[in-house]
This record gives sequence, structure tokens and C-alpha cells, in this order.
Amino acid sequence: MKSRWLIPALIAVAIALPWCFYDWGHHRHAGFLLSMLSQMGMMVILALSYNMLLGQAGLFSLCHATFFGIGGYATVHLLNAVGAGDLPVPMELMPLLAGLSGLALAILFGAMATKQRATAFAMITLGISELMATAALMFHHFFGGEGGVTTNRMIENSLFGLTYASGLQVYYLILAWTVLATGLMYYLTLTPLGRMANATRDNFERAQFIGYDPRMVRFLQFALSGFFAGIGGGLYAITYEIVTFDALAAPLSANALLMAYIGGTTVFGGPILGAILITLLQSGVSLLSNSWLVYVGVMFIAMVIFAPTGLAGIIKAHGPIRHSGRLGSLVVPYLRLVIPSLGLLLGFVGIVELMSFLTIGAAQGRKLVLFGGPVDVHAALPWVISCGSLILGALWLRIEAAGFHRIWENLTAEVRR
Amino acid sequence: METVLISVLNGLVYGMLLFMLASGLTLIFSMMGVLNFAHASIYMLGAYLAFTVSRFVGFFPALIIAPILCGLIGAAIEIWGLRRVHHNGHIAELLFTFGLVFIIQRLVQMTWGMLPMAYRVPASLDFPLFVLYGANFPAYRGFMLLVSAAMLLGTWLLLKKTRIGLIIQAALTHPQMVSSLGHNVPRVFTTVFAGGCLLAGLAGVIGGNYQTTEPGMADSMGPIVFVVVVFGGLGSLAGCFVASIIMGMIQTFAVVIDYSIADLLRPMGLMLTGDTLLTEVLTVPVARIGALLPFVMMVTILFFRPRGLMGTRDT
Amino acid sequence: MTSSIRRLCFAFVALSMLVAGRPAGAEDTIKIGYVDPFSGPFASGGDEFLKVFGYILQKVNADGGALGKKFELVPFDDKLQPAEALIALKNITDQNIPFVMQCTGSNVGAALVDGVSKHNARNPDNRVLYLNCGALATELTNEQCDFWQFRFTGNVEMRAVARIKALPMDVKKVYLLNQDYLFGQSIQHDTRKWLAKLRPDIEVVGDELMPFGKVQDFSSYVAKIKASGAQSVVTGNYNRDLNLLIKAAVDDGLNVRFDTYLAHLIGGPTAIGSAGEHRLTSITEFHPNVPVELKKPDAEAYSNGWRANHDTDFSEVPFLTMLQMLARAIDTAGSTDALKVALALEDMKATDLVGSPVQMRKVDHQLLMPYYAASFTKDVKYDAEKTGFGWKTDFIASTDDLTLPTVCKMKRPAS
Amino acid sequence: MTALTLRNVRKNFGATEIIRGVTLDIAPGERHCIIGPNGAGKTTCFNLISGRFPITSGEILLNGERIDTLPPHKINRMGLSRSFQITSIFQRLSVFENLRCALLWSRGYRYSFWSPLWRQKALNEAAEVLLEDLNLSARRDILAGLLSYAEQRALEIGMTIAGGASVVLLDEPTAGMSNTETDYAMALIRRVTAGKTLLMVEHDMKVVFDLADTITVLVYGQVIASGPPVEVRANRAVQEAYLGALE
Repeated sequence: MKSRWLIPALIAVAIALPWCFYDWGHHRHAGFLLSMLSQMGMMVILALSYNMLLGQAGLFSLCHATFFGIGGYATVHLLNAVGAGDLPVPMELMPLLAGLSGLALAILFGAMATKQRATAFAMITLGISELMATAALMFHHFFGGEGGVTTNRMIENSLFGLTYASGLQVYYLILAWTVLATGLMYYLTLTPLGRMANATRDNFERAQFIGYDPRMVRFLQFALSGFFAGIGGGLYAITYEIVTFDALAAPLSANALLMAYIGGTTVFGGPILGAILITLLQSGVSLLSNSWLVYVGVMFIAMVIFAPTGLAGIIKAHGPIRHSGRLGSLVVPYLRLVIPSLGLLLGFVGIVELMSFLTIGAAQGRKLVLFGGPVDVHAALPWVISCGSLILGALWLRIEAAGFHRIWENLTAEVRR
Repeated sequence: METVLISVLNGLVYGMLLFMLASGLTLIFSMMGVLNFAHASIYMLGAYLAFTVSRFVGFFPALIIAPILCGLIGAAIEIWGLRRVHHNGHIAELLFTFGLVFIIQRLVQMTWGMLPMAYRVPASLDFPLFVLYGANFPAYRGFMLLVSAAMLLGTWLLLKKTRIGLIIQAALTHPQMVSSLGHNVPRVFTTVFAGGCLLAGLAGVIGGNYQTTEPGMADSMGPIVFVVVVFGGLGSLAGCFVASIIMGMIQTFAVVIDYSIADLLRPMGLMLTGDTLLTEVLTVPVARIGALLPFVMMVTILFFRPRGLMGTRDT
Repeated sequence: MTSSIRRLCFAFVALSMLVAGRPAGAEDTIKIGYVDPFSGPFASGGDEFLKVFGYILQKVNADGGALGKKFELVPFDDKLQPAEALIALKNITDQNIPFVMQCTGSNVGAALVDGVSKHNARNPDNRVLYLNCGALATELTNEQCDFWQFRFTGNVEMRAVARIKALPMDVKKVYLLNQDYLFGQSIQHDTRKWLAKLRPDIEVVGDELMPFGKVQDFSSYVAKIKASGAQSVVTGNYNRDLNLLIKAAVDDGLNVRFDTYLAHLIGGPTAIGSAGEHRLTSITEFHPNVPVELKKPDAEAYSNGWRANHDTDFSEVPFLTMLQMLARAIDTAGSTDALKVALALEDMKATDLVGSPVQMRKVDHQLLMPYYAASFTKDVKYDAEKTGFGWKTDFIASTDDLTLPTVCKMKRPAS
Repeated sequence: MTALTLRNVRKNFGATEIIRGVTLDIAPGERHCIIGPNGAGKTTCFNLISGRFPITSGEILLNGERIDTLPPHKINRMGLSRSFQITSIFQRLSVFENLRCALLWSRGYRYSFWSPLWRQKALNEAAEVLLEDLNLSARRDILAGLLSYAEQRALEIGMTIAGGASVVLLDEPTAGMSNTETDYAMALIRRVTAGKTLLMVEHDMKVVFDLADTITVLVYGQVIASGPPVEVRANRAVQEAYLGALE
């Protein structure tokens, strides 16, 4: 199997990446890249732990960020205690304590929420999320109000004698914990509980008649996912050295959902892809365009309609074809899809940017720069080009997609034989 | 006494506004099993459309046109979107509406900008209707009550007296039955979804100038409408009505109550001192957490009775 | 699986090139990293500020910029989230931009004060200066003050003093209504504190916190206010929480003053409209009628230059003051080195657009500046946001009035 | 002692009484079939015994212990297992995983999240053996939802008996099958339920009279006859109410 070296290779890439962007002129690491990679690390944990609920147990939770946030707050307070000399805990074990705090809260809320399933469960978690977010703004002792709680991660208590002054050390700490947490979560899918979570997702009634209490399965799965979310929150606190109510508010829960779904809930590694992609969009594309939310929304809806198995699901579908060595025969059909897709994309991005520039950005005294050149939003030409490319692209893509679908069906049928 | 009476009236107005939004969502939710996250976004769209339309033809034509536009948008969403994800299950449908929220939000911002709109109560309704203990009751609130009552009556008649209404009623309680009776289920779904969006649009038209028309209005209304629907129960318009009024009343009355848990404990001989998280929690007066009460109530009722107040089946 | 990974790596590298690997090249401008929300629900403020800065920079650059170079703004979207702001900060320091500016939200402000302080301690060769133009929490120049932060806008306490001094003498009963989060709570706290000191004759007949952005129906608050017999509602509410409150009050025929802190924020006049006439006041840093009242035709012309192209008002004079002071400090320091500029800024005296004296206090890095308490009326030369109503100054809280004690114990860098 | 006892069990749905005082005694090792016309309450009876619905009044005893107030999973753990009329399996798990899941509880794994499944040799072997028994070895790694109908029914029976329950309830195991499939299924049922108490709802009279030791006839929620096949066949009430209409 090729996948045997895939995981070590991925970890190696993650270790090497900061050095690829080393700034030789100033002899320092690219801080933005490190931050983004660190962010990806914690988001990978968040998305994977969310998928323990959505993908593996079929639970649609809307309060996942609550446990992420509580892990963050706990870590900040613990770091402050260590910094003040009240608590001898090395930095490397902080995320574990954060995870335990997430676990504790998830046990408490899980006892309430997991009594129900499906929509009732979702609504209870919505309520929990609202309650916690408001409480975080209201009660200052623990949550610090809007300003949040700050800390200093240089607590001079490390197993390896590290100071964690530089972003690189923090990134490697995050990487280590991400790998560890991912490994543990993968391990969980191979245990009786993990398997019964899948089983109750598919058919909770059948699970009852083979001796399992679906509620208990849901509860344990919920509590454990809270544990991992807490670890993610702990890493958040260590990276940013400040935790505010944003770390447990609804938008982050929504993000967890987006990441897990876009990445693919049916494959264990799917949410990893989703977390990386969404973080890139959020931190990367948002520098280029303020309309990034539209792109996320459209991408999300497109995934729901056309690829409900997510990115990882699409990749997985290629598995049998690859095994039979026929992947090559898909290259041309894919290439034929690329051109109309690009047209569609170009037209869509063009229209969104033109529109948002007209109403929002116009008077900022900036020039709209699209695809490398300045564009005059009041001229007709860019609009015509965008609309034309959107419509033509869409029509052409329809034709090509039908053709591709035929080829795909034939190929999978052949492979199956 | 006067505070009570005024609060009752205000609670009623707000409750009816909630009901207008929630009734459409209940219909959609009960029949299609889709908790439409984008419902409040349609409400916002209704307000914006009404603002734009009313600038050209005045408020009263807008009262008709904007909801119809919203209904058409709803039909389009159902036909080209929801129907295509239907076979992927309820979670996929839910996620679809979830994605719509982002898109509608940004579309509104791109079309109308980010600032509040000057969408105002029409001059013909901008006068005090009557004076109660020295407080005006504005005519517009009376008008809102009137419109929502008319809508209630209209929906009721539609459901009880027409063929499609009967089918919808049957589908509310037994969604699988209707298809086996040979009715064109997709068309019923489209009708219901469009109808729900129409009601949301109507709520937007009369709610947009009662509150403010701004890009954040969907976010602020969305969760509470969910609470109403879930609290009222699946498949029950009556439950939805009762829940709307209860939530309206709670939110208006909670503000008036200045007591906290600590005040309750005091007669029992418990005095709280010090400045800790616990005292902080216990000394929060009800008025400060008034807006949270609906969520507390929803969680409580779902915990004990997952079908909601008057629901016919579990959510 | 592998093909997708490869594809992903490509995308990743391409994007990283785009955002991180901008050519360093010769710097012909002085860059300022500007962090504010440009997407999401709070984007309206960030967008407006960006436009205002565009207008202000025209003037500052026309006046010669600093060291013969022009200023250039590099905007970063923080989505009003501290974590995103800190990522943006990393991006700014990567590009060797020595200044980071932020104008919305005390949560982000607190994160930046802390983040900049730690960054400078850990990277002495790549320091940045945090120019605070809108994080108002009093703590930021008191308990949490920091050498690397300079605040160019009045904090909550200064605004509270201005607010109370501007209350007419015949107001004897006030009702405090504020949003239940850090900003609202500190307004509540500071208002009470200074009411007791400056106007012991005023009775606080109601003091309440309401959930932030959650209340849909304000009529019961109005009923409560009415029952209390208050003459004035003193509130730090803004945007929706203020607009709905005033609307509900007018609908109910409640006849009280609304002595607010932030009614003049962008979008406020549009949303409130005629409902605010004769009852609404606000504490402004500047409004288009100030130059008229003070007879400063230059300032009036400058304000009109903005009005000509925008539906909104020019009220961000402190932004202009900030950039002018920054330009002077850079010229004095002879470089854009954060430490040298910081030292040059300390105790700097300047005059603002209308010629009032302002000063950057050394002990806490708080700009001491005047405030204009204004009421919302038809009887003005320039209306606000084309509503037909505009702001008219009732009272000027001078720089001296607003020189308040601070508890700041600043740690200064060794050199 | 009887394996399963129903004493005057009643069930109301709203105002309508569906089960109207059913009393049954099933001896250990007995093969007991319940027959009756559509709507007689056969499946409801199963649902009451297995704990899917609560009973309105009466008593149900499993090996002498009351089970009528227990939730389904507890009843299952006491040694009663059931299949469903409409196939009820884990659609998105492989055939092998379905069977392994069905084995877990009885082998004491409970909610373990520490023991990795691939290391549980005895468990995996048991699942393989079961797979072999059901003749599904060739379909081992196919998702259960993709199996043919007959295969799904076989899998369902396999999952029902996997936990080693002493009392097995099968709800129309051959419904919708062709003759050859039925024969095959019945052979399978005989094989895997050897030595167990079997309670079965069935419409196919050939199957019933072939397999059963005892037959109970349920009409409108009441037992109108119960006894060995010969007796039941001779029973006049049964002939009138049920068999007569059929033949």
C-alpha cells in the first residue's frame, strides 16, 4: 500500500514547511505562515473531533466550539497559575489538561443533550451554544468579558527546556499534539465504541436489539469529542496567549461543521483536508477579497448538492480506478472539464468582486484589481465579460459534465468487472 | 398594573411577529423535515425588498409585492436546490440551508450595502392609536396585529377549506402517507416552501420598519424563531402559535423582573458575600438574562419532552 | 489519495506565495498595517474607516508625508476576532511594517496590546508600534497600559466625564441602560463614578444592563423607564440596540432625553431619523458643524471635501490627528524604528483640525483631546447622513477638562 | 420454568386496543410460530416482548424474570434477541462489521474505547465463522446496504442470533422471498437456532407447519388457539377465522 508512507511523508512535509519559507534576508521565520500552520493544526483537531459526532455518530452538534473554548480558557488560567508559581505543570502537558476540562464540560452538557438524537439534539446544542456565549460575555471572573483573558506562554517549565518564545517552537508543539490527537482519534474509530457509534448512526434501533444503549454510545462519543476539542482549545490559548469569547461562540462551531463537511465526513482524513482548505480561505483568501464568505458559502452549497461525500469522498471514489491502473484514461476528460470550470469560476469571481466593489469598496479610493490588472467597474466591458464567461462556462460545463459522467460510469463499470 | 397591561400588549405584538416567521418554518419543518436555517434570511430579504419596492410604489403595494417575491425566491430555492439534495438525507438539506445563510447575507450586503436602510413606518400609520395609562399605543403596532391576525385567519382557512390545504394538513402529521396516496409530493413541497418563504417575507415587510433593516437582522432573529418552532412542537401550528405568544411575553416580561437567584435565597437565610464566579452567577437579575430565557426553556422542554409543547411527533 | 495531496500542496504553495512572499524590494512608502473587520457582521465600520483613511491620507501625503515618503495603508481583515488580528499582526511583522493600527473593538485591542508587547519583547530587532484608534476600554491605558500602545481616541472614562459635564443642570433624574458586555459595563461603571463626583444632585433612578444585540422588543424597557420618572436615559448603546430603543420610546410617546455616547456612529442617524429630534445627544470627537460653530473655514472646507463624495459624515478627526502626529514623530526620530518613534510621540503636543490643543500623555500613552457634546436637530448648517437632521454642539469638554488621573505603571524598554 | 411467558398482556394505542389480553407460555427449546391475518397484532406482540413499545397492562417474563418495564437493550442483554419485518441492519458498515457489532456486547466489550478491534482474535474468528455459517464469506467487505434482499435477510438473521440469545424472535424472515430463497432461509434458520427457543411470525403456511412445535393463532389481538400443528389445523375456530379464508 502506498498509504504506508503517506502519513510519515505528510508529517515530514509539515515539519519542513516553515523552513521552505524561511526569510533569509532577515534570518527569521515567516511568522504569518507559522501562525497559519499553527491555526491549521488546531483546526484539524477541531474538525476531526467534530467529525466524531457528525460523520461517525451522525450527531449534528451546534455547540462544538464550547468545548474548544473552555479548553482555551482553562489553559489560560492554568498558564497564569504556572507563571505565578502555583502549579508545576510543564508546557507540553498543558493541552492534556485543556482536554480534560473540555471532557468535564462535555460530560455535563452531554448528559443533557445526548438524551435526544437528531433534530432535538441539534436544537439542545444550539441552546447550549447560545447560553455559553452569552455567559462568557456576562461573567468576568472566568471569561474576562469581551477583552478575554491573557497569559504568557513563557512559563519556563518545559520537559525539554524550551522557552516557547518563537513561533516555531510553538508550531512544533502544536504539530506534535495534532499528530498525537489525530492518532488517538483514529485509534478510537477502531474500538468497540467507535464501531458502535457508526452502528447507532446507521440504525439506532438495531443497536438497541444487539444489547447497546444508543444513548450511552452517543454520550461517550460526545464526551470524548469534547476532550479532543478541548485539546484544540488549549493549543489555541498557547498560540495566541489570549482567549476571548470568540473561541467558544457560534461562528467557530459553524466553522467546524464547514470544515468537516467540505473535507468529507465519510473518510477519517476528510476533515483534515477541510480544515486546511478553510483555514487557507479564511486567512489567505480574506487578504485578497472581502467576499471570501460568499466563496465559502457557494463552495459549501456546491459540495452539498454535487459532492455530499466531500473532497475526501471524491478522492476515495477514484480508489478502484486507480487500483486497476486506469487513472490515466481520466486525464483527458478531466482536462476537458477544466476549461469550462475555469470560465465559470472566472465569471463568478468577476461578478462577485465587481458587485461588492460597486456597493462596498468603491469609495475607498482603491482600484479594483482583478486577475492581475486594474478594472474599471463602471465600464460595461468587465460586466459583459464576467456574465458571458459565467453563462457560457455554465452551459459548456453542463455538456462536458454529462460526457464526463458517461465516461466515469463506463469506467467504474469496467473496473468492477 | 399598567406595566402589566402594556407589557401584555407589547408581548402580543412581538409574539405575533414571531408567529408570522415561525408558522412558515413550522410548515416547512413538519412536512419536509428540514429545519430551514435560511428562514430568517428570507425575512431579511423581505424587509430589504419591501424597502426598495416601497420607494417606487409606496408601502401598501410593497406589502403585497415583496412577500410574493420572497415566495418566488423560496420556490426557486426548493426546485433548484433543496430538491436536488433531498435524496442525500435531512442533514444534507439542513446543511444546504445553512450555506444559503452565508450567501444571502453577503448578497444583501453587496446589493444594499452594509448600513441600515432608512425604511420607515408609512406616514399614514405613524400616529398614536390610543393612549393607555399615559403611554401611546402606536397605530403601526395595531396594524401589525391586524396583518398577523389576517394572516393567521388566511392560513387557517387555506388549510381547512382547500384541497391543497387538506393535503398539507395530512402531510404535516403523516409525511409518508401523502405520497402513497398518489399526490405530487414535489409540488406540494414546493408550494409549502414557497408559502413559508412568503410568510417570512411578509414578516420582513412589517418587521423591517418596526425594527431596523440592516444586514444583521437575520442573525438576530434566526435563533429565536428556531426556539419557537422547536418549543411549539413539530406538526402543530397551534403549538407554534402558543409558543410564539409565550416567547413574546417572556421576553417582554423578563425585563420587568429585577430579582436574581440571590434574592430568592435571601429569605432562606442564605447571604452571598465575596466576589467569586458563583456570586456573580447568582446575583445576575432576571432582566439581564431575559433574552436567554427562551433558550433555557427550549433546552428544558426538549430534555423532558422531545416533541415540544403540542407536537404530534418527536423532533 | 496521493494525487489529491499533491494538488493540495500546489494550491498551498501558490497561496502562500501570494500572501507571504510579496517582494521585499526597496521601500518607497511608509506602510501602516491596518487591522479591522472587513467581512462579517461588523464590516460596515471597517469599510467606512478605510474610506476615511483614504481621504485623510490624501491630505497627510499632500502635506509631505514623513521623511519625504508617502504613507500607505495595508489593510488586514480581522473579522473582529482576536485570533485573526494576531495572525494579521504576524503578517505585518513579516513584511517589516513597523506600525499596526486598529480602530474597532476592545477585544481585538486588548489582544493587540498584549500581542505587540510580547512580540517586541521576543523580537527586539523587529518591533512594531500599536496605534489604537478605537479600542475604548479604559483599562487599556490604565491597568493594562503598555509602552508600545498609543491611544489616539478618548477612553470610556474621558467620554463619561464629557457626557456628565454636558448634562443640563435641570436634569435631576437619570436612567442608565447599557449593553451587557465589557464596553457597556465600563460605561455603566464610569458614568456612575463621575455622576457621584461631578453631579451629586442627580439621582440615578434606574441602572440596568441589557443583553448585547439580543433584545428584539424594547417596549418593556421603555415602560420601565417611564415608570422610573427619569428625565434622561444615559446609554452607551449603539447601532441596533440604540436605534430600537429610541424607536420604541418615540412610539410609546415617552418624552425623555437620550443622552448617548455613540449615537453619531455611522448608520445611527439614518436608522434613528426624526425619532431623535430634540431628545438625542451624543458625545462626538468632531461633527461637520464644529468648524461652523468655531468659525474655522479651513476645517469646514476639509469636512465638505468629504461630504461632496459621500453620504456619510466626516467625524474621524482623531484619525487625522493621529497620522499627523505620527508623521511628525517619524520626522523627529529620523526613522521608522518603533522605539525611536514611540519616544518621539511621548508628550508630543499638537493641534487638531480645528486648532484645539491635544497632547500624547507620557505616563499612559493616552491622547488628551477635547470632546463635543452635540444634540440632534434640524437647526444646523450640515445635516448628518442626508437625513435633514444634524449635530449641534451644546458643550465642549476641553482637553483640560478631560485630563484624568491614570493608574498606569508602564514598563519602559531599557534603551 | 418457561423460557418466555406472557400473562394477560394488553396494549392500547390511544383509544384502540390492539392487543387484548394475550397469554402465552413458551417452553425452552420450543419452536413456536404465531400466525394470524393482517392486523392481528403479531408484530405489535413482538414489539411489546422486545421492549420497543411499553405494554399497557399485564406481565412479560423471560426465564422467570419480569422484562416488561425494561428498555430493549436490557432485554437483549438478558438473552432475548429479535429480527425485524423490514430489514434492519447497519447499512453503511460492511457485512463483517455488522456481524462483529452484533457479537460485541455478549462478549463483554461493552463501551470499550481502549481495546482495538483488530487485536481481538476470538471475536474476529467468531465473526468469520458466523459469516461462513450465513454463506456470506464472499460478500465480507461489501457495505451491507448494497447486498441483495435475500442476503440482507440472511445477515439480519445472523445478527439476531450472533449475541447467543437463548430466546430468538423472528418477524417474517421469509417475507418477499422466492421459493428457493425461502427454502434456503429456512434451512439457515433451522441450523443457526438449533437448541434455542424460537418465536416466529410467519405467513407462509408450508413453512409454519414444517417448522413449528407449537402454533398460536392470533386474531384481533386475541389468542384463539394454541397447540401442536395437528390440533391447530383441526381447530374449527381457526378454520373459520383464518385458515378457511385462506384455502
